[in-house]
Amino acid sequence: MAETAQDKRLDFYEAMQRCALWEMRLLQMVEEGQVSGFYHSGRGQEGVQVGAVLALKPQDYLLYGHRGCGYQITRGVPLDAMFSDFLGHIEGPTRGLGAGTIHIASPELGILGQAGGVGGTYALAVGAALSARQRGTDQVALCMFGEGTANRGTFHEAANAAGVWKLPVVWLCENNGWAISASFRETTAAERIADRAIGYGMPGIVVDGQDPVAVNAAVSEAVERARNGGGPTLIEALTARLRGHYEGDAQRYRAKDEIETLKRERDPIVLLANVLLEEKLATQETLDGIQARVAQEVDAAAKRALQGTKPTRDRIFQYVYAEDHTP
Amino acid sequence: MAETAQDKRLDFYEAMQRCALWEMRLLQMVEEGQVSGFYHSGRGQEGVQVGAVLALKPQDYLLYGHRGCGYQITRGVPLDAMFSDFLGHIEGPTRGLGAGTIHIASPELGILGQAGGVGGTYALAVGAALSARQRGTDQVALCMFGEGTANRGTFHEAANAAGVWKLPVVWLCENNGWAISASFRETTAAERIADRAIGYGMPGIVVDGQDPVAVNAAVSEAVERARNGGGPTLIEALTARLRGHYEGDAQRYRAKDEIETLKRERDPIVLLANVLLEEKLATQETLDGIQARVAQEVDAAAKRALQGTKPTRDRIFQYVYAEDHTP
Amino acid sequence: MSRVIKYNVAIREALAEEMERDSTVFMMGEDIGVMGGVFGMTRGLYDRFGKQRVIDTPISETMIVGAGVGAALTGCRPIVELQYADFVAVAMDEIYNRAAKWRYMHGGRQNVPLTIIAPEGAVGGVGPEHSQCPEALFWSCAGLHVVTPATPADAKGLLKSAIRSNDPVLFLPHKGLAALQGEVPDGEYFVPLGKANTVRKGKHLTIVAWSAMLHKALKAADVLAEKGIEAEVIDPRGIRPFDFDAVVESVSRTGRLVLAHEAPVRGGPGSEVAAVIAERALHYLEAPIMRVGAPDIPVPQSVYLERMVVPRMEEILAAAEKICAELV
Amino acid sequence: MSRVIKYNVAIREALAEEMERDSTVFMMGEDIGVMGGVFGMTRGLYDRFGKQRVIDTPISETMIVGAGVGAALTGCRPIVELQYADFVAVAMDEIYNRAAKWRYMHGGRQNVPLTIIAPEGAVGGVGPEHSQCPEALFWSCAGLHVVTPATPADAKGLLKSAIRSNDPVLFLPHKGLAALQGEVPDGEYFVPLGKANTVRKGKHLTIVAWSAMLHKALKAADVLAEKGIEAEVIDPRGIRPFDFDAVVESVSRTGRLVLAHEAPVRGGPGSEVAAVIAERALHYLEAPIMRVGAPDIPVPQSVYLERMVVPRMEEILAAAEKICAELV
Ligand SMILES: Cc1ncc(C[n+]2csc(CCOP(=O)(O)OP(=O)(O)O)c2C)c(N)n1
Ligand SMILES: Cc1ncc(C[n+]2csc(CCOP(=O)(O)OP(=O)(O)O)c2C)c(N)n1
Ligand SMILES: [Mg+2]
Ligand SMILES: [Mg+2]
Repeated sequence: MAETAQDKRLDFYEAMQRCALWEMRLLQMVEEGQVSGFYHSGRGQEGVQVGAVLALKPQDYLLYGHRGCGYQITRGVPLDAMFSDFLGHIEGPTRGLGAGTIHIASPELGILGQAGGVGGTYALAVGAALSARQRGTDQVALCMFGEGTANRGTFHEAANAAGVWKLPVVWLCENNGWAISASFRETTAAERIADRAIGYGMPGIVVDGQDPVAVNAAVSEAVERARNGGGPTLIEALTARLRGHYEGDAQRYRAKDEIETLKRERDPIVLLANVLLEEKLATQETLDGIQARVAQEVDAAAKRALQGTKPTRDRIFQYVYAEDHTP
Repeated sequence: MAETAQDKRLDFYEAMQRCALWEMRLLQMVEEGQVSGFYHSGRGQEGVQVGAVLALKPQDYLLYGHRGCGYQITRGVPLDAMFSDFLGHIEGPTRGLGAGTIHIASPELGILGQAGGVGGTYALAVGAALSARQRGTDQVALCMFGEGTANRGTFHEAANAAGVWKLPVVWLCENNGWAISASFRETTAAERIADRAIGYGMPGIVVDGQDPVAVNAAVSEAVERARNGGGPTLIEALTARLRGHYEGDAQRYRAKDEIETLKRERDPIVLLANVLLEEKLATQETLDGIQARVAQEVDAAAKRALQGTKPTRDRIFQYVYAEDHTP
Repeated sequence: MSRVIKYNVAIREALAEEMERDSTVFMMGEDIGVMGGVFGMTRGLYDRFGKQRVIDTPISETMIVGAGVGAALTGCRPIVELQYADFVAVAMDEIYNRAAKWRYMHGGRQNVPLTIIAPEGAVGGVGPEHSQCPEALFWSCAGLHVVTPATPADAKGLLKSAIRSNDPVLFLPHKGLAALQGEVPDGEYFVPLGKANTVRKGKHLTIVAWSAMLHKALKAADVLAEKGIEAEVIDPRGIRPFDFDAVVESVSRTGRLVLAHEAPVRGGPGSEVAAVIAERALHYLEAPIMRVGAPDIPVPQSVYLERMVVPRMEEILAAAEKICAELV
Repeated sequence: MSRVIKYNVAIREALAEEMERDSTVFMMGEDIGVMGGVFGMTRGLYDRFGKQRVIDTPISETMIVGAGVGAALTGCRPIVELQYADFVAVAMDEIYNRAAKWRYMHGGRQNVPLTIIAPEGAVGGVGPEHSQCPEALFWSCAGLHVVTPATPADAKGLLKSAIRSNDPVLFLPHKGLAALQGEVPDGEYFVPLGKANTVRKGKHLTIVAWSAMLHKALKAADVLAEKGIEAEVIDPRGIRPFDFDAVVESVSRTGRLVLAHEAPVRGGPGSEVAAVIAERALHYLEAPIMRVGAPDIPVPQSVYLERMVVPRMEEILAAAEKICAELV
């Protein structure tokens, strides 16, 4: 019998902890000046990221968002490699070139990368899905993005193409209500992002992003539909940004108690812990044990990463082209 | 009591004849080599263009499509000026610069112009409507475009902005089923373009584009809603392209009898004539009379235009800037 | 009389003065309202002029610029912001083909008094798509003006000229100069579009330096002076219109030219200037025209590597010394 | 052995050969299917390779190029078409920031074997947004290759190299050359990216001429020859990579340089070349570097006026004669 999302709850819990604890350690590096502050915290969105990424099969493609690193971590990029990248060390996936915000790609894991211009990956997801069809594979492309980014025209062009060609793409919007300082309501005409689905001939689904079980179920269904030739789906996950847009953001644009309320009521890790305890699927000790184990894992990864190496100047000239055509 | 669209049917008939007869004369000029062949015939779409443009008040703005010249003619650009433009004569609105496809603007008539890149005017309509609000006027911007052009990302960005800011814009899609050789169904995921309206928080309406009365009623309602602060509307008018994309288009991509059937069954001028005759609002003589009078008007305009003047070389250096900043 | 204020404050003053004076001036862009812009350039304007005139937009760059064109055609004098200058590529069609060509292609019956603000430059780890200096992409953009202020005084004076201009202007402040202090005249003043500024006189060589590079060029000139080389330093203040006469005149006296900009040398703002000088002033040249700029690569995200890409004062110095070798 | 075929047919042959050979090669673009492209460049390919490999797209240029990048990253070798080269502005972010920078910014773990075809040039009244030659916008585009074939042989050979390249290539055929006949080698062959072609040898002056201007340059060379001036004519075949060595070597012998392109002189492809020569080969120059191109204005829609904008053979001739005055 197939494992259902219900049975995976402890795994989800651990995966979310891994995202959060990794980030906590990273923020310490930011504070200590080892890493630049252009990091967009993912705190509060672990439910979406873990639930979604775990719905993929190994052969699938992932185009992730810029909010935190839950995507890459959950997909399996080693924690030390993640730190190395931010530290600008050659052991990181970008071999020292990236650092700060994220351009982590991992062809082996199907992680295609991220664009600096938000909304730059929609069309790439179409291309990856089209490529799967051309090559006759059953791969699916999962493309994740914020609700603010949903207002870029590139979404329209990509979603329409995916819809009309019935491509295996899953569009997953992380709606955290804010795009830097711009609120969802003041910048978006749709009642719900998912309302746009009908305009692209695909199902539109709204899901509680703070519940990884629900996200996982919705994304899994969409992934399977896509894999079986049923075409794309647009999923809107309602989630919460618990920190500033980037580190150091004073957030004057946000009501003082909004974040406090969200932290109290909408932290996906706390929410899942409560359920696990209530339904007696875990004791507090089990949960503490998971957290301690992951914290150790993170610490060890950070230590290894900190011992890494900065690149030499020649690195800046590498990787511009695959082939040298200097005449 | 306000005049209703019903009472205007004879005016609509005359206006449609003016578009069609003007074009017929233009095509003669194309054939005679006086005008380039990059003309996109509007034959078959007079119902939409006449019905829509006549729904505007004098103060309103018009951003027109590239299909024929029904928009500008109906809005009141003199017929001889229209010919002059195509002939590349200085008496035309572009003073000799334009010719071929259309960049006719008339600030007095609120005609803002057209972009060579289709879908380039959506955002301009948002800007014109925003400008009306800034200046405290009650102007409305009507933006017309083909269904193929509805797949440009610029539509998404503009429609969302118009929706969220509740701007006085009317989006009017002329869905003739073809974008050059690309059929609506094979390139557009939406069942109807109007289905996209909900994603931008506005009403979406489908109307028979071959019936200027229906178009006029729908556009009038949308214009009044926009004028009264009710925000934008997306209207999809179902219409028919009776000729090639441009002159000389062999249309191999189109089934042989499609055009014949459309000509027989969906010519908006024939359809309205039949109604007028059936409902005894006009006799055949009246209709013939109108046609003859308009034909004469067109002929006289063509004669005047043909006597116009080609610009001299200095024209190419004019109008690049409003002000000279050569240091 | 003058005051010393920051570059960013100078920009805010220009915006506020023009909005105060002319009710058809309004702004729109991402996060420019309550937040005051991600670089603080519009801080305070939202409180002062309200939501209707300082408009936060969706993340929709083609709409931002295109709506600017539409508003400019219909009686307003809009100022629109692209959050990072790199995003000119996102709205390239709207800038290059819409804003710049609309007037011409419609026979000159309309004006496009639009100002596009787009902060440029590398400022420490924001990566290949948030660090570029894209002005050279607009060398061929007839119909557009393009300015790159290097000082608070120019930031204010050029921006006011841009807003008053009846033609579209791309105004590219440098993010790295935001906190730069400088003298600014009291009262209202304008810096004309397309007029170069000879910041330092000299007779041995001409250094034309754009934006942030101006300050490095001036430092290089100090060092050169100690070695007996007197560099003339010119800030061209942008690329369109370009004050070629000023550069030709200077080179006619110095015979030597170094062009310095933060963008890559290859396809950077200097190439067109070098080409014009090689035609108009070849007979004055006593040495090759040198260009100083970034290498022909994207800007890496890592601050550590970014520092190896952004051209430094020492590179200007080296270029100058190379072509002045026989003078010392 | 060789055959004489049309430029357009040469392009079709390249496409067909590569699609035949490699099942991961596929095409997408507007009206390239049943219609065979608005310039007939893909005629017959739809019938031969089917709907799945010759894909008609919606009017969605950012998707077309972006999806090309996505497919290129995932094991395909896509060829995408922008119906007019002017539309590079519509998909500028996808070309300039996505296709070109993806490999670098992700640490070189992926390749982007993408070909973008975009027909350029003025061909009689298609107006300011359907007539441009935009190659110079990509001088600064590290990560991209840009080629401009002038002959049927180059059209085929360069396109095949572009498709086989593991890096993105912007292939810009000239619309006006579609029916041009020319010799094409029999059998499979490739023209390397970034290698200039010295089409005519000469000792008095070097003319570097891009794309359609090559043919006017050759005519000018004929006329010059009658006056005793022997012009060397070089087709650079694009701008990235650029064969600067070939131009420097030629100028080292001739001492005179004319650069000719259809794009405006201001910001056109010639400026970077002039700048490099003014640095690397200044001491060889016996006369100013001349550039021939369109004036600094948009291309008018009227065919009558367009003819006054597109540079003519006579202008190359005049430029050449001006700098060769003392030779005759
Ligand atoms: C094309 C583009 N425009 C603007 C930006 C600047 N920017 C980066 S993140 C961001 C907000 C994105 O909001 P949303 O999509 O809701 O994602 P979130 O940050 O909430 O996760 C903006 C405006 C950008 N990187 N790219
Ligand atoms: C951005 C852009 N892409 C492509 C074109 C080429 N083109 C001109 S008209 C057209 C088809 C437009 O179809 P539709 O919007 O349905 O209007 P119709 O021609 O049917 O009136 C195309 C692809 C263009 N002018 N601009
Ligand atoms: Mg958000
Ligand atoms: Mg159509």
